Amino acid sequence: MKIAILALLAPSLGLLALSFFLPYPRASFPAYLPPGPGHPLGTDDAGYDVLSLLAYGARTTLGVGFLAGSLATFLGAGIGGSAGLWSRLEAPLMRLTDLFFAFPRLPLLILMSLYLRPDPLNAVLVLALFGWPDTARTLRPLVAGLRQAGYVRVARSLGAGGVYLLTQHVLPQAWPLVATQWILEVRFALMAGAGLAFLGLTDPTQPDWGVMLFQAFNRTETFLGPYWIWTVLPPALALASLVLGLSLAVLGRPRQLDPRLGG
Amino acid sequence: MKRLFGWLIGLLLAGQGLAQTYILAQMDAGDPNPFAPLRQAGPHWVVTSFVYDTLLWRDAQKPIPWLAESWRWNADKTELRLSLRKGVRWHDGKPFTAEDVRFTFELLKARPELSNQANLVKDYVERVETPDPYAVVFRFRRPVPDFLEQVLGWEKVVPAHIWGKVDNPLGYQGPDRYVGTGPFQVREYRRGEYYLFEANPDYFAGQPRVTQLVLREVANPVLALRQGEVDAASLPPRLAKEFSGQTGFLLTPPQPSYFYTKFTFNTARTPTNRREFRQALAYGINRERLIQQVLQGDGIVASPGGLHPESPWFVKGLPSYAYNPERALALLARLGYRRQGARLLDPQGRETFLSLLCRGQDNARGCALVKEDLEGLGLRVELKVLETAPMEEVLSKGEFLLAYYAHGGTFNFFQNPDFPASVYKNPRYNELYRVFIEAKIPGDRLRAAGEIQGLLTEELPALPLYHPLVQAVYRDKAGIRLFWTRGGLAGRGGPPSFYNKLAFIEPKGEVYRR
Amino acid sequence: MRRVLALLGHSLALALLALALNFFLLRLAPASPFAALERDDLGTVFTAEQRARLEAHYGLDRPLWAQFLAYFGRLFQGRLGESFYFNQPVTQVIVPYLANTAILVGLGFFPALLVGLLLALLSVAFHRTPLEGGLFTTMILLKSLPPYFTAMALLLLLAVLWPLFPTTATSLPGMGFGENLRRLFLPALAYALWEVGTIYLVARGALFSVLGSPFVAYARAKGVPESWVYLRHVLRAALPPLLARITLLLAGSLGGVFFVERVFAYPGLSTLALAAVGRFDYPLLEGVFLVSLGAVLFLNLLADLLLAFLDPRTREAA
Amino acid sequence: MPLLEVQKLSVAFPKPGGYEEVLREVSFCLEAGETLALIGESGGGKSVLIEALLRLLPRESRVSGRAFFQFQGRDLLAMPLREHRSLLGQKIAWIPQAATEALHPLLPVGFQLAEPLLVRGIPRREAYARLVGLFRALDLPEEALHRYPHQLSGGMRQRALVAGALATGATLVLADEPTKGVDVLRKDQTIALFQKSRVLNPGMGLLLVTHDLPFAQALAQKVVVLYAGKVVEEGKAQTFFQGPLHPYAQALLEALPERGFKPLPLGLGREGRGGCPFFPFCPEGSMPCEEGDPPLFQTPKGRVRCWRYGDTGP
Repeated sequence: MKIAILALLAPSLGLLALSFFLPYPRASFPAYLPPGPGHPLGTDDAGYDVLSLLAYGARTTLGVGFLAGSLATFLGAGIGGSAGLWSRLEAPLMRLTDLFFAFPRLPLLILMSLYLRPDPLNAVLVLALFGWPDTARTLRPLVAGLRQAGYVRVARSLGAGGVYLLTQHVLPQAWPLVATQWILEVRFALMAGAGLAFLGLTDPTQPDWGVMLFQAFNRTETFLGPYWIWTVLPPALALASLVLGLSLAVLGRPRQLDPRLGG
Repeated sequence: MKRLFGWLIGLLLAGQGLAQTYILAQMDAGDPNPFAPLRQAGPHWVVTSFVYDTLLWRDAQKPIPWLAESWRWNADKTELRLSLRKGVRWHDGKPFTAEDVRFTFELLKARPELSNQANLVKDYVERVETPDPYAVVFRFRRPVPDFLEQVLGWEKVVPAHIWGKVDNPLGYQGPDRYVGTGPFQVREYRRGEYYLFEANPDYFAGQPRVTQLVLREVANPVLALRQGEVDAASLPPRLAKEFSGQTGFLLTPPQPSYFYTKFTFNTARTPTNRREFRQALAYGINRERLIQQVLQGDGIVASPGGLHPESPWFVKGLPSYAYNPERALALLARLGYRRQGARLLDPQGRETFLSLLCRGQDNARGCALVKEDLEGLGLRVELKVLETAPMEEVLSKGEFLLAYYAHGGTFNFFQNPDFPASVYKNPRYNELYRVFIEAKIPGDRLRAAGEIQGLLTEELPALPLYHPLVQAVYRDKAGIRLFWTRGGLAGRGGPPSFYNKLAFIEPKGEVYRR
Repeated sequence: MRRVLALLGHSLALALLALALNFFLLRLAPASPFAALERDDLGTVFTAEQRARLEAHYGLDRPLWAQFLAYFGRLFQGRLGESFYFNQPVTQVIVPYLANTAILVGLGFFPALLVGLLLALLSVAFHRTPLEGGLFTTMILLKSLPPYFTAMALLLLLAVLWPLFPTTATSLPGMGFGENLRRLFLPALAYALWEVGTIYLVARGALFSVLGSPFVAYARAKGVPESWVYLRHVLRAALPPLLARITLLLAGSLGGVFFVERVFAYPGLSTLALAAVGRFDYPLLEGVFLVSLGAVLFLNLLADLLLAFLDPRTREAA
Repeated sequence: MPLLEVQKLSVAFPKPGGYEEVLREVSFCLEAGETLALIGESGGGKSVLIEALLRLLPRESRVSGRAFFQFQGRDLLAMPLREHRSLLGQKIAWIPQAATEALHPLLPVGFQLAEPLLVRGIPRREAYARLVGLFRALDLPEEALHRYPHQLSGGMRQRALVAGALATGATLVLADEPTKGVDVLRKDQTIALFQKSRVLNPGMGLLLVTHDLPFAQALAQKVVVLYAGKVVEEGKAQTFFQGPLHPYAQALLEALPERGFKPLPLGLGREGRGGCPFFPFCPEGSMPCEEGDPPLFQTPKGRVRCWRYGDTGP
């Protein structure tokens, strides 16, 4: 299973590395050149070299995905953790999480596009905003369970403060699970990020896999000739392989807390 | 197999004009009622042109009498007398009379928000009189020769006996809101999907060629044409060429559309407030490459004067700002900009940063190319893409430096310079425009037009980039022959379209000869 | 009934909060619907007077708080105001689009639910066999493909390269049932493919958690054939929590429909929403948000009710 | 020909780096109409034996040995699964251990108990009639049939399970720790329950798995003692309860409150070091016990696996 995951993550990382060797994509070639010498993946509708677009696209897509995923995990762990630890906080924080779950994402997405200029930084904020409730909801019950665990009560009786408990006892114990959530959040951010781009809610001049798919989709020629083979497949497969790799990576990891932890 | 079958049926029925449906690919423009101020004027106008009539209409070349049979101006052009066509009936059978015309224009005068051009009616029209049931007299406060085409060619005449009872026409939902005089009646409107129009058998100008006309929203017109899901669509030439030579399909010659993409400067902000700076940037943008990369060659470079070559007031020989980076850098040098390696330093020695706003995702490609051109000169360009509403807000408030967007209406001049009026004020332009509007002798008009275009080319508040080429592809059914209406459907530089209703009726007697 | 009331109360509070948010978020956005009037697509410039009269017509000339009261007043009468762009009551504009989305979701989600459940049962019954391995990876793969890619691939394969289905998702007057089904087939399939993966994984998890319980062994010890053990015992026990989670899944899954509608230009709620954003049509946007919020809240409530009523143990307590 | 003859039944579960032996060559016979008590500390593999007979053990477990069933004299463990499954609920019935979880929480009690009959094609009305009779016999309210498990008390649920087993008319009934979790008060009710079921189905062979000696004494005719997965003693119930042979069995008896309440030596014995697994705790432990694992010696009062009963006699 490990090799499969690595094999699936390889193309994205390879592209990321390649981006440091290729020139920044410029629309300086004839449009729709099929894959061949000079352009291993041909050129797209506006004459950009698909390979360099894909490589530089990896920077934005992976950047936004991993950043948003990490931010979401951080927020989720923080809120979920504290909701689990301090019973007073539990009700308000979980109400907040419910609100985020209840509020439909589509309209919020559109609203964001009105307020925020569509650049990668805003995309990270928006995606993290959508991602954290899932981690909060997963972590809270587990942390609450930990709270009852013997040694945590002992530490508390010795005067250990809440924050100390959270950082010293709870999170280190829950760490393998937080890591799982991190992978899930990154996976969500990647998919949703590409989705944002496809809806035209991100900066289309910033090379990005979702934008490549969006541009290809917007062009009628994509459906008329064989162009989709080198304008649609590369970004889609690059994204799919990365997301698939992350999905498989999650499977092997612990989803519930180790029972020995008195969870 | 399906397409062959569809084609065979078309052939069989073409001759007799039996019960037949013709499907046009057309964007959904909302409820086909006569009044839709906020809705995109173009598509809504095209859809409703089949249901309602105007006093004047246009054939392939020029304005023609329509509901108004003939008209006469008085000497000083402050009075216009029209005699109306007789025997015309509304879809509900009631006769069309002068009272309908009087009511319509008095309504527009009272409620200018009902239609784009209604402000001209409010400003210029003093009174509308009906000496007899088929004669109308417009009395103007000030002479306005262009009124015929700009207003009478545009405003749809509505039945007085229906709208007279409506106190708030803008949101009126009564079923009789669809009553018009046009060649087709509204049979069904399925929101976001199609309009179903049924032929009006006793249309005054001729028998409609098909019994049912469907205007359908389609995602991909080329595929829809191939699979017979629509009978007609307008396409860029590169997509239309696969249909030329195919039996059963007809194509109109490629036509530069009255839409144009343009690059606008904020003349109230440094550094774009300097005329030479704007001209330098104009020389720095490679418009030929833009057409090649974005439209695969399907476009023509637009004239800096802001008018479409087909416009009667178009003036040739204006400086064309052809791509000339050296000239651009020379102009910038004269302003004190120095080139240092790959970067261009402004007179104070700082790097020159420019912000470029781009409206809508479909302009993103063009924006990126312009950004590359300007960066070629050493400028640092930060590009942002905005949706329509936020973009218009920013433009009207002047919170921008450079803007890239597209719109139509290049057949005619505008009241204010073709630019967010709130930012670029040019008294000389307004003076010339007034002369142009109120000139009585055609010669004066042409001269004024020439001066306006010269001024715009020199001052360059905005650099028109290109007009996209469009071409109609349609099935040969029921003898329908589409054509490009020069000047746009509604005469005043209205919506550029191949769907002129004349193509869908058998001309009757003297009214309209093909 | 106590629990149901609590649930209703909770959803109501959430709804009210969202309603207020819905109003203010739009009104404070940096754009106005009349900005487009600066120049319409034909270059015509609306005069200040025309703009003022339009604002008066839509009541935008009044202070914000007055508009807010009017907004809530209308809401209680079940009216959502008038769309600026379409000059028609918002409800009249939204209903056809909402119906289209509902049809698409119906055609896509329920088959996906059945197939997902069936495959989950199969992979639980044939646990640790290549069949389960194959099923599992395909489902994970399906979930990893961006939904619009599957939609585009279907459009390409089954409508363009091999014209089995129409490329246009909109209907035509006088379209028979068969023809309608054909035009809806590809969008529904694309949406189903996006949902089936998630449903399968959720169902598989739920079934496995039940598989270990003692009553399963007892069922087998009663000589109940294996198929009955899965269908009647395992599935029945897993159903309440499973259906609740799947209903929540449906609430969160409207995003998937979004992409499918975008690729097929299907006249659904999301197409309307995107268009309304471009024109910044406040009332229409509010209407779309309310409808999607209502759907999500209803589904959340349904999930809780399902959990309560399907399980006899909680039935009296509810 | 005994109703059930188990020969050298061994069961092992996979654990990292090999298999863990849970049952080692267990053999015993159960006659029709007889009640046999299988005694041993909880966790000694007793329940595993029942699950082995019912072939409900997980696929990866390793089961060897034979279990001849009087019905056709066929080996339960070797016959095809389909045929074995057809015996279950007809000829063989199971009274599961934790009565509370054995019943499906979302299905009515009556349906669950009638299922083995319905599966055989017996019409619904007749199946329910049979259950009603048994419910009345075991003084269970009739409408309990139409209620859900959580609406019944623990005792009622157990009586329902017994009724279910009896309703099948099975000749072999396997009862797993029927007194587990039952408080002392209701223990004699459970004893009465099984005595009544013996009356209702005199011909059945009842295999009682329990660690509750008084319960076994009250019901069983024959006793088999398991320790560390092996049979350490087998014999008639009366003789056993007067004086068990094997030291472990004696320790079990003496641990009872009425017999001195001596604490039971801890631990389940040393696996894998050859000698008698009970050696370290055996009061009479001597030399041979440490090296060799004693075989089952035949003695007039039953068979015992202890060197003391070697050829030298007690």
